[in-house]
Amino acid sequence: MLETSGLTLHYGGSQILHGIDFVAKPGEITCIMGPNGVGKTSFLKALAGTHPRSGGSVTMNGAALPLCRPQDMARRGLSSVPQGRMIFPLLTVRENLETAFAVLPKAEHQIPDEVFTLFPILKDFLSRRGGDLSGGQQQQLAIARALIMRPKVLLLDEPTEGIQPSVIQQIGHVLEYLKAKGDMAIILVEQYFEFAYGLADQVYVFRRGAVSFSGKVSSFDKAVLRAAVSV
Amino acid sequence: MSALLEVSGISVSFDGFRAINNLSFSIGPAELRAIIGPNGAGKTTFMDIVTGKTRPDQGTITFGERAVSLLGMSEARIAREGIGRKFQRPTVFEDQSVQDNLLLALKAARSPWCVLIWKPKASDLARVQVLAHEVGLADQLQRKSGELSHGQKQWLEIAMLLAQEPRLLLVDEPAAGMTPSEREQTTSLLVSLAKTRAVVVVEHDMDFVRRLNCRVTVLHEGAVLAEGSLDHVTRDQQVISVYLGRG
Amino acid sequence: MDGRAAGQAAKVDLTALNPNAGVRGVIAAALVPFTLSNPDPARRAEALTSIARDPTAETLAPLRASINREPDPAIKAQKTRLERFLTLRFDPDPAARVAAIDALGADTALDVRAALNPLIATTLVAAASPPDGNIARTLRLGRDIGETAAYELLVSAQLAPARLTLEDQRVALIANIADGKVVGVPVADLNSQAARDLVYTALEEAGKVPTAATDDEARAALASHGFYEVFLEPDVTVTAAAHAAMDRIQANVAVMQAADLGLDALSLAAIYFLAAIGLAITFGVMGVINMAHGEFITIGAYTGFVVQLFVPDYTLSILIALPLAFAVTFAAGVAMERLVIRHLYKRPLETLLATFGISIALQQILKNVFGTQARPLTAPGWLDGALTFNDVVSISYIRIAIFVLALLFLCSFLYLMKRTRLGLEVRAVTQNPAMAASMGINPDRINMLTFGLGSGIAGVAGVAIGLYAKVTSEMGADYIVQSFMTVVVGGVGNVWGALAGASMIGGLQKLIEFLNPANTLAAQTYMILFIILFIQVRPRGIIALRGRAAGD
Amino acid sequence: MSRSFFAKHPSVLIFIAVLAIFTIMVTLASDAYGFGWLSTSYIKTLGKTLSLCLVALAMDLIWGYAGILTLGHMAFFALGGYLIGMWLMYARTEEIVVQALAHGGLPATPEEISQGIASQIFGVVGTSDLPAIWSFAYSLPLQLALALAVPGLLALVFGWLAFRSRVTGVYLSILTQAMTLALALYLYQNDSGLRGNNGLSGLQNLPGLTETSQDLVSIWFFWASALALGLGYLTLAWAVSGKFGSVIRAIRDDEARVRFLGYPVELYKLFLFTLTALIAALAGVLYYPQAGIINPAELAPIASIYLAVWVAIGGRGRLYGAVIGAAFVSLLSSVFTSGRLPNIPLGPVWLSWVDWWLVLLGAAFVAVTLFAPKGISGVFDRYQRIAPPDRKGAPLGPADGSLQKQEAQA
Repeated sequence: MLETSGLTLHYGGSQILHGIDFVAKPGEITCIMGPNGVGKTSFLKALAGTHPRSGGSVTMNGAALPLCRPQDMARRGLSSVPQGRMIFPLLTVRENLETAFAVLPKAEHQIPDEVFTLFPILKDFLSRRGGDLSGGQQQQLAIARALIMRPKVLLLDEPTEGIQPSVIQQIGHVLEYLKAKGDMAIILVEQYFEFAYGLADQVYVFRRGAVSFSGKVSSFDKAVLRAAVSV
Repeated sequence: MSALLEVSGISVSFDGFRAINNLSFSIGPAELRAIIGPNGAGKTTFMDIVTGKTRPDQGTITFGERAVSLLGMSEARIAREGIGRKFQRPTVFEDQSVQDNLLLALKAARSPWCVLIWKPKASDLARVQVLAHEVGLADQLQRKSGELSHGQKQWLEIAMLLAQEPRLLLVDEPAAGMTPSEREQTTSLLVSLAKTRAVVVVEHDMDFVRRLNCRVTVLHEGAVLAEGSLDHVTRDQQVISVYLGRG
Repeated sequence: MDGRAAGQAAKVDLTALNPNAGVRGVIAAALVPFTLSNPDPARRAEALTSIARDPTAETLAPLRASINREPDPAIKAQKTRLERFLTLRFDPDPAARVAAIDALGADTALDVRAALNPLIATTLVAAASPPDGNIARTLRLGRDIGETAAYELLVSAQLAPARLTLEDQRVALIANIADGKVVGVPVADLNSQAARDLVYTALEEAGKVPTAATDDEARAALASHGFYEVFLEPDVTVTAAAHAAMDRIQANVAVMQAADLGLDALSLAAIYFLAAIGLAITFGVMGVINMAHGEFITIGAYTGFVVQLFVPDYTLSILIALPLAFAVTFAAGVAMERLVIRHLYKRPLETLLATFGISIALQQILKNVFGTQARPLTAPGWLDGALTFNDVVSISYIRIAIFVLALLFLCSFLYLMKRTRLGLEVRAVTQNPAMAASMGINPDRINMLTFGLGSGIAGVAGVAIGLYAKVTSEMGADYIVQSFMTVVVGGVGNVWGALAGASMIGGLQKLIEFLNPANTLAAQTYMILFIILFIQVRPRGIIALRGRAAGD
Repeated sequence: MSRSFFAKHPSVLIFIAVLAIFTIMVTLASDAYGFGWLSTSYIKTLGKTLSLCLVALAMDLIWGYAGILTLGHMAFFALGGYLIGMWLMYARTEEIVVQALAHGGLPATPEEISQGIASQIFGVVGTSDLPAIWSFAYSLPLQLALALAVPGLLALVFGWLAFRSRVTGVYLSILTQAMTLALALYLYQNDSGLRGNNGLSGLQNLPGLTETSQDLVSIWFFWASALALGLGYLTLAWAVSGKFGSVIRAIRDDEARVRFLGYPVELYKLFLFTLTALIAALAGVLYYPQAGIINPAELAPIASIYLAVWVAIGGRGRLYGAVIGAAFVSLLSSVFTSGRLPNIPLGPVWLSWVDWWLVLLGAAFVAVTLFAPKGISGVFDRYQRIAPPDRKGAPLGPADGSLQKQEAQA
């Protein structure tokens, strides 16, 4: 379980996040929604350690996490699928997947079959360069790469952005499968309302760097939630 | 009404990725225009092209009554033609005082020799004073701009733009990182500026765009998707599907 | 002999019995038929060598006679070849000589050229009308022969009087000073050449000094004579054939010289590559300007020197020195990264200055420890000598070894980067450090190891360079700017760029040296000028890649 | 230059006063005009140091203020020295040759004289023809004009090439270093027309002043150097105090932004590059007659890096910092390398200052870069309680990396 309380974040002099209280449980998909520029991605960055938070606390399974670097967060079981996918364009698909071995003991340095079951297309493209894949394939690669790290918390930042519907559907299935497995907390930042609504257990709606409201998805009326999220 | 800036059919690609795709756009001499669009729609690239930072692969850009082509001009030359640009992050010269920053931007000869022998006249100093007053920095003139708050830096940068006396102002996300009251001020400033010159605002925040109450251009994948009043574009099905929530 | 002096004699009285050339010729001619058919092949070969060294007309007939009876095919071929050389010079029948010349084809061997050269040797002749003999060409005054040289030719042929030198004129004038005047002109006025000429002419007219040619006379003399290059060889057909053969050979030699130049360029490129590859890693991959890179090269070379102090076997010592140099400079690099560079990432100019500080300190420490004189780093004996293809193309074994080493490095570097975990992590960090960190890769550790690797390679390059250049505390500094050039020209950020840059700079330098062989310093000047212009055209180098460093 | 200029920049007045007092003190301590406390060679060292301070000023202007780390300005310095050296050597040799020929029975002809000069100067590299580049060496005004024109033109052409294609940062540093190396290698050649690695010598003897003792000459050059430094300091202080200084500091901190304000950044850089090259050449003109000898080693790339070291140790971005750095390091260097300091016993070995001075300098330099980026003049800031604006660790220059821009979008 990942928990934050009063988390704040600054870029230089400007404050982006104003005290976020947030909980994500294993076996659940916690969705963060809201329009552009409200601090969703910044929140994920604060969690992943890519940009240090300026205040507040983060606890994972009850243990408080100090301010630490992204590689330490990765070792603690947090893996992320960032916006724009950020695969390594000049590495092959296999090499991209292998970068995830950094957090695993040497004996486990092999790509589990589960990855290819979830994303069969990657098996065919193992020796292609990551940069040569299409957007949808890159997205699958990025998710696969994050899964190999065997995370306790999985962060996904707009995985459907610029992706064709068939792949979106597939990503949806994967997320449902992972949720059913129940061994990781999934935090999903998403603007594609239908997609997010269909998957999420919990929802947090952000507005101008703060949580405007949150709760179980089932407790909201769909139309009300959509209106709240849109503009 | 003849257009001040006329962009027609420009395209540009980076490493095979088409950032701008046959984009046409025009703006009148005293008009306020908002540009919205999802991430990667080409908003910043569009500004880069107009200000000469990026050279388009094809298309034409003309500016002013005599319709001078901006293509092939250096950034500095385009700026001297009368196009000002405000960046997302405030970029003021932090090591220098507010007054120096404003003097730097003040409209005057730009060549090294002229600058070397230039001395501020009383009228220049008065103008700086007026500008500083306009953005609420009148009592901060001697402070180093690095010591200003984030919002003040934004204001200083806007004042610098005014000092340049541009005929076209390109503003990239002016409200980012501002407090609600600062946003309010920025809105009214932009609206009043647009009475005497063309102002193009790139913004994410719909509330902010709504308050600007102007024509909106929606960019998507490097081309214009829709144009019109905010209400008009927010009813547009295409806009809704790519930008407002795909649902 | 009882040890007493045999007597005193003046040195001049004691002359050795030195047979003159004529006598020797006679003796040789008499001996030749016997030795050429001596049953001992060694003796026959020896005889051939002695004939080749001092060819005479008399040996031609016995040589010819011995060819058919020669049992040894190698010696027979040698005899045939020698027979041609003798024929083309001494055979009375011009047709036979021409045939012998043509039979040589375009053989580029030095002895062939040596045999042909006398046939096309010429002398300069000045004469009022074209002389008899085999004229090679008529020289045009001012174009083929300078006026001064032409007039000297006339003087030496006693066709014109010598011109007056300024010194002679001065002496003559001084000799004629009387009462501070020379023929009425005050000495003080003789401070220009015109005045002196005038006075000298007056003296000539007075008959007090010998008449010397005036400019007009000299010009007339030149105009009334022709200047000719005349072959020493009287037969026209022979000289024509020899010329044709020489042209063929020259063309062939040019091709081979190009090949030789190519080999030279390749080995120079290998050296530049070795020196620059470490820099390509630290500068290209990490965006760090390491001015102390040259000192790492030096440290590598000194490591080799120290190893040789303890291990006298040169082969073994080099084998120990290579990994040891790597280890030493790797450690130095890691230490430097931890202590200094780590604090200066994203401030490339400051890195440049800080590493420069390290560079001068290291250089001085090395100087204090090892002294200023050059230290030897001796290559194993089997690397002495050169691989010789023919008289034109050859390459020394040590350069081949360096080339092989460079190749080895390229391969192992590629292996390391493409096939190992470390390489994968390095590439990931280079392409996107933030994402790599999110994958659990520690960028700090990778940066440290990358820097160590780049420095370690510099150490190995130092051993290689030390083998053929002198090892001084300043040797690395000589390579630093070149290495930077290599990296910048090649394109920052990848090993192929360093390879391309090294090839281009190596090739270019050799080419310029070839065009202007007198001056290697000028070659370097022109090369750097070329590079400055080249960067205008391709500011990102030959192989431009986007990387972290490319952003700057 | 109004009174308010000094009022606003008291450091200029202080500097000029200190320089004036120093000059008077040295004059009083000299052999020629004072009590002879300082040896003539030490006066020369001080004079040379002042010239070095002048070139450090130029370096500070282009690096400290405009952020362009050029590693080639000592080449312009040496070029100025070479060009003035040509006149000094020519004119001096002419006197000697004329004197020698006067005993030859006949008065010398111009041809004999030039022949004599050529063989005197170039005998050492095996020719006796005067190269074409010495055509104007007979005339002080012409050669003096060349001493400024040639480095200026070289800087103009090189700068135009470099800035036109927007070569910046370390690339520019490497490129300027390559230019210096090319020039040095060219001068090392015997047929460069400048006596190869022999260089030019005997420059301390002023033509026409054979009878004047070096005691006097040294103090004259000291005065000239002090005057040049003072005037240079005033001019540059005036230039950087106004809008020009504001523009070039802005170029240092964010050149893209300056471009968008409408300033032709490349033109500014070219202007600065050429201007500072001219100052460097002028300093060289003053330096080498005091040094007495110049050879291609003076152009070695390392000399220009030392120049950067002086400025960095003194403190970038303030003119007095450059002067303090150059004076401090070069004087200290002459103390340590003079061999007069006692060696320090370290157990069985002696630590010799001559040997270890460079190690010390290198280490000090690393320390300054790491821990005191403002150099020695940072001390003055502390005294005046000037604190830099708190940037929360953000660098002064343009935003490094698009990463932060993307972050700001989120």
